[in-house]
Amino acid sequence: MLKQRETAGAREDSAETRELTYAQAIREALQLAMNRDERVFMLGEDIGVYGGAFGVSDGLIDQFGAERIRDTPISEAAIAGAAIGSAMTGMRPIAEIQFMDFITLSMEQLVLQGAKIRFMFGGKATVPLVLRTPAGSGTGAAAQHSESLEAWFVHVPGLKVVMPSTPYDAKGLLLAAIEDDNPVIFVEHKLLYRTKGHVPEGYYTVPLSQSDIKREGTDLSVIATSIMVPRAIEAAEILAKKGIELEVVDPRTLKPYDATIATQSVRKTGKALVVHEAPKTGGFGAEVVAELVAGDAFDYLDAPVRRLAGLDVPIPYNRELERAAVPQVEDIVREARALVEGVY
Amino acid sequence: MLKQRETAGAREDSAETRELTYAQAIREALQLAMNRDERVFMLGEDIGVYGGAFGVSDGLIDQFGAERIRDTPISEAAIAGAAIGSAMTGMRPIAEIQFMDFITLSMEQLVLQGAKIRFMFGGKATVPLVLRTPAGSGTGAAAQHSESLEAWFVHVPGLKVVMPSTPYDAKGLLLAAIEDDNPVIFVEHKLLYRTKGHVPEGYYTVPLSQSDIKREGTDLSVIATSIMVPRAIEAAEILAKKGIELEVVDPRTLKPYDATIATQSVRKTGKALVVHEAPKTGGFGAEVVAELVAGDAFDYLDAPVRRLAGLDVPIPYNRELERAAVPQVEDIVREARALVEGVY
Amino acid sequence: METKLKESGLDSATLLEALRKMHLIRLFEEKAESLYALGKIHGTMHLSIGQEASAVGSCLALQPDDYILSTHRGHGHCIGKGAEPKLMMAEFFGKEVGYCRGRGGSMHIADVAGGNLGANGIVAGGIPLSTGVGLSIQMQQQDKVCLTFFGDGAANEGAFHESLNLAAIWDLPVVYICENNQYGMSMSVERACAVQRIAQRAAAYDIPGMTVDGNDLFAVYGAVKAAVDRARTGDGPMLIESVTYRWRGHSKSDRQRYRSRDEVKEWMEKDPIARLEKALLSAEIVSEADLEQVANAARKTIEDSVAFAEAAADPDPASILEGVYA
Amino acid sequence: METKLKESGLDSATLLEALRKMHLIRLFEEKAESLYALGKIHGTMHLSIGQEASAVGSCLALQPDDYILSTHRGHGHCIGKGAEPKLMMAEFFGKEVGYCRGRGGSMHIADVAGGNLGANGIVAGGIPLSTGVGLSIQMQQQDKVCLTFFGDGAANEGAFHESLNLAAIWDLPVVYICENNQYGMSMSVERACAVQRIAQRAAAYDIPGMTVDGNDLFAVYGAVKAAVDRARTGDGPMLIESVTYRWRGHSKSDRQRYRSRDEVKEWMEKDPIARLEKALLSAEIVSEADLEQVANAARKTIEDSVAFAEAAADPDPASILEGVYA
Ligand SMILES: Cc1ncc(C[n+]2csc(CCOP(=O)(O)OP(=O)(O)O)c2C)c(N)n1
Ligand SMILES: Cc1ncc(C[n+]2csc(CCOP(=O)(O)OP(=O)(O)O)c2C)c(N)n1
Ligand SMILES: [Mg+2]
Ligand SMILES: [Mg+2]
Repeated sequence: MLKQRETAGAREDSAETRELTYAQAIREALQLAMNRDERVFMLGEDIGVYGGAFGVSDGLIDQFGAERIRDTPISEAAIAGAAIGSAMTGMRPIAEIQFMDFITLSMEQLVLQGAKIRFMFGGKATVPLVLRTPAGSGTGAAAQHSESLEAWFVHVPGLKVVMPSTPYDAKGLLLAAIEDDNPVIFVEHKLLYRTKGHVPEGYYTVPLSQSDIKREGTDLSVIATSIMVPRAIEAAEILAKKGIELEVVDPRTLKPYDATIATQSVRKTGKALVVHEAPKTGGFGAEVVAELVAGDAFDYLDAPVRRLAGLDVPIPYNRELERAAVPQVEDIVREARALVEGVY
Repeated sequence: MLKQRETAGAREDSAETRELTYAQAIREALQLAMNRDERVFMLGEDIGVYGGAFGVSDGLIDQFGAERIRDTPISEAAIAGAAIGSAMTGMRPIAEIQFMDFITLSMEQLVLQGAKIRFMFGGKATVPLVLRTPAGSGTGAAAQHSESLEAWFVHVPGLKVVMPSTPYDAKGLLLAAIEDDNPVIFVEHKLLYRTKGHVPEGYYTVPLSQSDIKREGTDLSVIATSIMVPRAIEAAEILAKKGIELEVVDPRTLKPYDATIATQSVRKTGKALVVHEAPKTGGFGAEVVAELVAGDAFDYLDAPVRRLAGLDVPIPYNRELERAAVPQVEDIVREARALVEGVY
Repeated sequence: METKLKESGLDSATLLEALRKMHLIRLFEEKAESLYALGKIHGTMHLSIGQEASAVGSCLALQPDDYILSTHRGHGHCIGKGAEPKLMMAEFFGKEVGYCRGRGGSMHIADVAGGNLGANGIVAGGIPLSTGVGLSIQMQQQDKVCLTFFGDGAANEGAFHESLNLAAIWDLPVVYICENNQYGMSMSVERACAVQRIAQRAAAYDIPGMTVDGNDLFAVYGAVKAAVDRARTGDGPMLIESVTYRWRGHSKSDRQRYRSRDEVKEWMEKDPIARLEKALLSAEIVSEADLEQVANAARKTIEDSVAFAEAAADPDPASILEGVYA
Repeated sequence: METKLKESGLDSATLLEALRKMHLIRLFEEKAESLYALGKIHGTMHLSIGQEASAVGSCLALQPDDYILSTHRGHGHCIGKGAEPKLMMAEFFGKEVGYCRGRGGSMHIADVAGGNLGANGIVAGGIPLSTGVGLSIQMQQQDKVCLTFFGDGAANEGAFHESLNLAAIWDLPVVYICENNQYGMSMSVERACAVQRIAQRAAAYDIPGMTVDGNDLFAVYGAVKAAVDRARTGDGPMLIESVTYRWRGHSKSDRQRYRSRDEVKEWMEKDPIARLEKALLSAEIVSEADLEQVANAARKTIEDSVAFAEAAADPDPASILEGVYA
């Protein structure tokens, strides 16, 4: 049995839950936020009649009009600038960068302006903005449409980084991000868009900077992000049949990252495996490991702490190579087992 | 006594060494490379008669002319593109981005084009380019002129990242980077430009992806990058008077990073402290730690592995705040001592 | 049309070859489309059906060792520059013998040996690269020219601006071809672009700009030839706007709510292939039978390319890291 | 000049206030320069001495709650928009009472309450932001305008292009002021910029462009006022090129090998302050004694600001993380 649970967030209005896809959950959050607050609006490429490259904003233009669901030219620096400038002066923009890869064109505005303005101005300006963007591989779109660049933003003081793995979290975290007065990079995974899960109808938030235990276990803590969360849970089910119980920890907010829950988990299990899709070298997993071994968990560790992550390779087009470039369920099973059984 | 040594690189032509500054050593490497290979040329903002924002290319235009020391408009995306496009078609450009902060404007070209072209094209193109850029704080230039963004590039397959800490290494690594057939991000530190050290006259290279032990010691391995290397050495001298011997390891090449020497060092000392200037969260230090605890060194560790790095804050203007934002010698002394004495 | 044909100075062999390439493009893409529908090809693709005259007419102005840089909608440019359809098809299938050893796929097909420095998944991503290619040609004093394709949408990216400025101040041998097919995904050029004619943007760099009928092979060829000649003699870059239309949706899934069926129909009547055929017929360069033969030969080439690609081997999974570094 | 003065419709109190601000700018910067030489101020600074008419003339066209976005060479814009020199000076000294609590320094002075959304260390960095500010004004239906300053060098950044296009298609109430002071650091505008007059680039966005003598307060005011009025009524953005000259080097250390002393001298003879004084005298709005008094008052203000700043407290080191997050 899948020992999965959902952490109730703040202000969960409705007890009733339905099955929604991750994409639908995000759309519902957008609708709720825009209904609730006139200052909230969206801007990005093809988010209007096209409905967004992945259909997330489908129909929103009919509901909210072209002023608030604002198609932009293909100008990623200007999209970021328009979001930041409007955020500084009373609006609460939700910008969309069509693929995370293209955020490379917005870096100056996001990192040198959006992230720093408040601090540089002595706290006298506020930049409440959310930048949504789909990341990840698995769609055969090759090296320039498959990036997972969250680690870059984790390294930028002033930004927040959120990466939901379930429809429930996607809705609640997005609403929390929109409420937040800081620039938040909200990273969605393309392969999760169609995954389903229970999502309450009303307005609720999942607090930022709070990890979640997605499955309880005793033998190994698997700290996984985004699509690696369902993959880790699947791996856990397979291993459970062999008597190995994985605990799956989902950080959900990567920045500011609170290591408390991962640390507690490792103090219980004594072992840790960190799993993400982005290339291993310099990825968020390194931060998770470094936080574990710097502190309270160190003395409880009885095995090396390992990372299972993307290879250091641009995402290849060929289906098999693409699959081989990032961790799959069987890879998690293998690595987890090796750590638990001490064959490393 | 400072137990510092210099690793001899490949093809060290001249035994004679002189004292040069780090800036002079870089300039000498540029001269040697351009004299040796017609395909090598430089492009960047104000590198001509102005001599570069930090004087590194001073005089080169007189020696090599305005064609090869090519001033550009303020167009960082085009600078990167011009470098990559010319590298693909027979030239060996050395681009300069005036401050590392401005590399945020070149990210798409560097990361989605330069780094991936070879792989995406099935190995059928080569992009031999060096991008030099000054990083770091300490000049009172505040948040938009003090970035240390090396960790971003460490996370990008296809790029190499080099970060010298001494004049000797600066010259030898730059020549190795220019010889290399891959895009190399060469990160110089503004506060190191005026530091002096022995530099042989002739052409020599320091191999990429080879760490260097800058000081031998027995009690704690300090793995430090760039300006933190001289600071760590200074801290070591202070602690040596108290009977604590630090071993200072300088990775020099951050990508591809070879953890062998750091691992060996930690197997000897049993303790590790990683020091860099960039903000701690998501920095290169996390990668160093993660590599240490994933492998052979794990069983030899007898204390938590710690990172001492920049605070998660944009670099402040005020002199004292600026100083407080990044590790200073006294901070290294304090942290090293705590780890060695077990008071953590 | 007929006078244009004569003025072009193109001989009949060249014209038939151009027609053959236009057929190859259309047939290659129609095949790719059906293979995708059959699940034989994954990923995404961007079809240039309806834009064949723009690609072929442009490349016709080039010498074999000139360079091009292309876009996500790049099959036409690739075939125009002389690539082998079977190696393109193999790439589409992700096979080891494909142009990119199966690593690139539709959006990254490059034929480096043939002077095609690659399609590009990034809108305007090739434009700065072309500046570097031009610089390289200039510094090596080569007798070459670089031709860069991009769309109307790309003309709103910062990279466009920086690159044209740089090419202009340095008189680089680069010809910028904006294929204005009326839309950047769902955004019409009227909504996205502040200027009526994209060619007008040449004025911002003090270089010549010109708008041509992109469905007229002769018009495209004439304009690009003049620009290429100019660039080759050191007179610097030029911006050409080639006005055309994409018949298909933006990529594999596009409900096309942003345009009307009538509009599409109207443009389909301006079919560049039919137009060229008509011109060749009325100039009595070919017979109906000749046309049939050209089309059939092209069809055969594409069918063979599919057979070739299907039979070819996949990359060895163990080779996954090859090519990350030189 | 005199007719322009009359045509401007500015009353004498306003004109004297403008003159006072121009003095404040020059004196503030001369003081900053000497404080730097004395080692009392660290970091770097970019002086706009010689460009005072451009900053003050532009801001004169604004209402108090309009916005500006400024540049690394921003002291003039800041004073022009009404900032208090003592709080600027305190920022220069890195003091807690400074505009940015000592976190920003010269390159980041912002007076958010006064509508100055900040100097900017990034060339063209403020331009995309201004697009957002304009959008915000438009969506909130506010009676405001946003004025963005940038240099000739900034006009070659991609951000310039994307932003002007966006502002143009959405008719945003933004006025773009390019202060062409002939150089971007060491690069002359002739070498860096492919177009003769930067204002010509307006044509690429189908918006009005205009070049004015940036050392003539009345010319600047007139052009900006027209643009601001136009933007305020919803007619969209405009690009104004204000031609001026920086007397000092680019920043603290600049050997100025890229220009001749004669050129600098020539421009110093076009001193915008002297010019305004002459106009006021010949229009008999002021006497020599009045002028003396304005200058003296400005001098006193700057001296007081130094005393204020020197006496002020440094930030508490324990507060270092304040303001990273809201
Ligand atoms: C930088 C960037 N932004 C967005 C996209 C997504 N995208 C791919 S093609 C396209 C439309 C491009 O329009 P245009 O330049 O006119 O070329 P066309 O597709 O019409 O040939 C968009 C938005 C991208 N690939 N790269
Ligand atoms: C993106 C970026 N590139 C380069 C620089 C370094 N830099 C600062 S000011 C400057 C010159 C700017 O020229 P211009 O826009 O004409 O303004 P001016 O200094 O003449 O007022 C340069 C190159 C920078 N700050 N930001
Ligand atoms: Mg188009
Ligand atoms: Mg200038």
